Amino acid sequence: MDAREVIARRAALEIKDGDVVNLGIGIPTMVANFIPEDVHAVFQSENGIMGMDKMASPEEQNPDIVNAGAAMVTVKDYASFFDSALSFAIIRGGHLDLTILGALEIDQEGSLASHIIPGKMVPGMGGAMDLVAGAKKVIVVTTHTARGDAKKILKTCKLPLTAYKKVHKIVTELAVFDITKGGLLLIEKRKGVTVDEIREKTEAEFQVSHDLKDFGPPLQS
Amino acid sequence: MDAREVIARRAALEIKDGDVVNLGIGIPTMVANFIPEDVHAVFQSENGIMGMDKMASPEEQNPDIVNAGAAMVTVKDYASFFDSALSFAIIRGGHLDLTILGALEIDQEGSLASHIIPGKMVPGMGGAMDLVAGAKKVIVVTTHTARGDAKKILKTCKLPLTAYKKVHKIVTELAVFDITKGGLLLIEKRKGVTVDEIREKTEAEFQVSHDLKDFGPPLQS
Amino acid sequence: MINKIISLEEAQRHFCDGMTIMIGGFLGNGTPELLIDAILASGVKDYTIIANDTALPEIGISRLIADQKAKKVIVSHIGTNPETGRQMGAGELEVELVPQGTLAEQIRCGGSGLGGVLTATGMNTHVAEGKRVIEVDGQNYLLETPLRADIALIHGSKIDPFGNLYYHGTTRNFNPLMAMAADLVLATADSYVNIGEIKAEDVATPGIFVDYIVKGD
Amino acid sequence: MINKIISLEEAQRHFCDGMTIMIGGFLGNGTPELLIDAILASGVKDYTIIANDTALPEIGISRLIADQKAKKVIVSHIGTNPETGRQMGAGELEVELVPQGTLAEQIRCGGSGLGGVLTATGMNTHVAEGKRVIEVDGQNYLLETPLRADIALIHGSKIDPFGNLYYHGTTRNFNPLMAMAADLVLATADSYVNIGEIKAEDVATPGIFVDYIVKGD
Repeated sequence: MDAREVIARRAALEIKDGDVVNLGIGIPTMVANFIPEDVHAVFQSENGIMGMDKMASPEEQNPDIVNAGAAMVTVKDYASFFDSALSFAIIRGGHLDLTILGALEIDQEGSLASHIIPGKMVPGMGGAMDLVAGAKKVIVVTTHTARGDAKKILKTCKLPLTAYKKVHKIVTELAVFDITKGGLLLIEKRKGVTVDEIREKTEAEFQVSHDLKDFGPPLQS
Repeated sequence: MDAREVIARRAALEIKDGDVVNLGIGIPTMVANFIPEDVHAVFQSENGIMGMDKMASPEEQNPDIVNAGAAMVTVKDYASFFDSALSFAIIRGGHLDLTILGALEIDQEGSLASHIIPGKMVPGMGGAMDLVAGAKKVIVVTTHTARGDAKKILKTCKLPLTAYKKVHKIVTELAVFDITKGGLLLIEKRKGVTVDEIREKTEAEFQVSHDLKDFGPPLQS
Repeated sequence: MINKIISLEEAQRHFCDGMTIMIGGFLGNGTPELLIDAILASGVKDYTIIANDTALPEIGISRLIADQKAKKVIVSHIGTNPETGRQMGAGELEVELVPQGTLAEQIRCGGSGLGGVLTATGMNTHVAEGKRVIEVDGQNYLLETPLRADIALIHGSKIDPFGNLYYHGTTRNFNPLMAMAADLVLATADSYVNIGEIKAEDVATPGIFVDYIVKGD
Repeated sequence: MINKIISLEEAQRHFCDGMTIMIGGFLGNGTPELLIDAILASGVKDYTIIANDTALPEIGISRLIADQKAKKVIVSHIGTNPETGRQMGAGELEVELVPQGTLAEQIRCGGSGLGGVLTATGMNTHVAEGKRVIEVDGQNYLLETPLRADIALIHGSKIDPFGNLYYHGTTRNFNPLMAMAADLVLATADSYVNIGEIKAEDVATPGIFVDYIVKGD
């Protein structure tokens, strides 16, 4: 199983029945595919949907109904559409139980950098800054390291921040961290990986839970 | 013709074709009855209507469609309904060409007191403070004096203000004043009334227009 | 889908002394009369009402005023209900008067996670007393801060089991704003319809804001 | 009723160099392509675009970016249009990035006569640079000020001769907000319907905001 799927499957377990959820693009979008069948979450899309369903099949495609990545989607029978002001009133007003977002960097204080690499990649923050500022719970999903094993889980983010001390949890293909007032707490590790191996790939300092659990399929090296 | 009708008829001439207008309760509401037939104004009601028409006849009555005074009304075929946030975004955002309101006191600087007599009558400002702050043009309609000939057009309002320096024009049964940077300017007087008679009933100082005109039916004393 | 439908009796249990209650409607138009019944039946006291007005005698919020258990009302006007003025004059009821547009924006702020808005309404009047004045581009504005409630009582023309609301005519008014600005939201409607009967485009209050749908017998 | 309908040629005359143009849509969804044609045909230059994004290549606002006559864009992201990033990097186009919710509120302020809103979004990030921080109830917020434009270009699913607009699906997005925040508003629609075909409850943009309804051939 590739790293992204491991992450998406683990993150999907964070979604509770009845949760109102906004998923960012990339790995976060994949999370929707792995939610247990008995969990019914309500998905928001910041371009103006409450009750988004799934990618539209060729027969279902309607160019007037797209997600925040401009892909045509279907909606649930209880869906509603609205303008951007109401959409962000929902996001900023604490009406989202959960948002799951990607990261370029994340640090042990819960700060996140996800929208800009100065001089190199400047996509902009879109709705990400609002989502991290407004959602009741913020989970970052990311591969544990970047290309060339560059560390992404840092003591302090170096890139311009998308949010300051707003992230509650980090899910990678190797580890699940809670971000607590005392710093990072490793609560789960990938089956077959040692805590030391995680420490090697993590710049941030972290504590290890007394109740450390394993998750995911065993890592094949 | 009673004073209120004289005022309403004169004020009606201030409404131009295509104007978006909000009328307060009392004399302002009467203004709608006297708009020339070739003038088509769009009436807003702050409880959430654009395109209000007239009082509903018994057959037309629908308890879900009322004006800001809770009276059942009809709406034009181009009408729209909306919530109070949009209603006041329209009012405050400068999207009303004109509002016509009543007054307890009005002064030569264009300040208005219309919503409270401390210890005596405290109805509250409702939407009046928003209307005077937001409309492009504010016209106050009022009988020239209160009961017992108490003066209402003052040097400075004594009652708590509803708006500070926001009124553009005053229409009474005796006079029409423009409120200019230099103070009050009498631009029209009731047929059969002298400027001196108006001065007697007006505490505020005012200039008289070089182009002073008469309006209304001759005053019968 | 979670079942949100509760009875009037269950609704009563959500009220407690001293709470702040937002109530939708404009002079009774779009006001949840059934939930006013629930407040009255609950016997709750010392509560604060946030609403546009105190209605006209006999209907809506005026029934609470007549009951004399409210401690305070925050409204834009009380002129249509003489009893409110009487209680205010007699020192039996605290009345805070707020310009209607400011009230709408304060409730919108409360529901939208905003710390406040700047408005010209009320500048240089008694409404400005005790408020911060902030200059933007040479213009002075009052800083108006958010209003939230413990519970909001909402009424629509139609509601579906998800809680989506549709409003006929002028019944919308403060309802959609209040539905976002309280910790708990109870809603009633003229008509309880099936999922799908309110088109997604026509939903004025998305169902996620509604905690409980209250149905009479 | 005043006739608001004008041709594409007449629409072109409303553009001039250096103006600020708001354009509705979200990645091209709900964007008035016909009015983008009008900008291109008008030959106007050095203008500033306020929009959610610069769309994807070939559609909507990306056609203006490709034309290289804009001076600046104020948007929430440009990641879907590599050409915008290229021009920014080459110093050919000024790009101001604003959080999407802040952009929506700033435009809403511009259309609603508000002097600004306080938001937590962007606190302690580069977005906060140069902005006033205001404390309310022990919480710090950024003061975000209004955005207005000389002209707004709006697109609906249906429009009637009064200018009332109805939006299908996700095409609503920034359109209703921008329709309120410009000195002049031009609108197009997928379908031009008669008065009365959009129910009063279903109007998302009241026609009073629309100055001209633009119809192609």
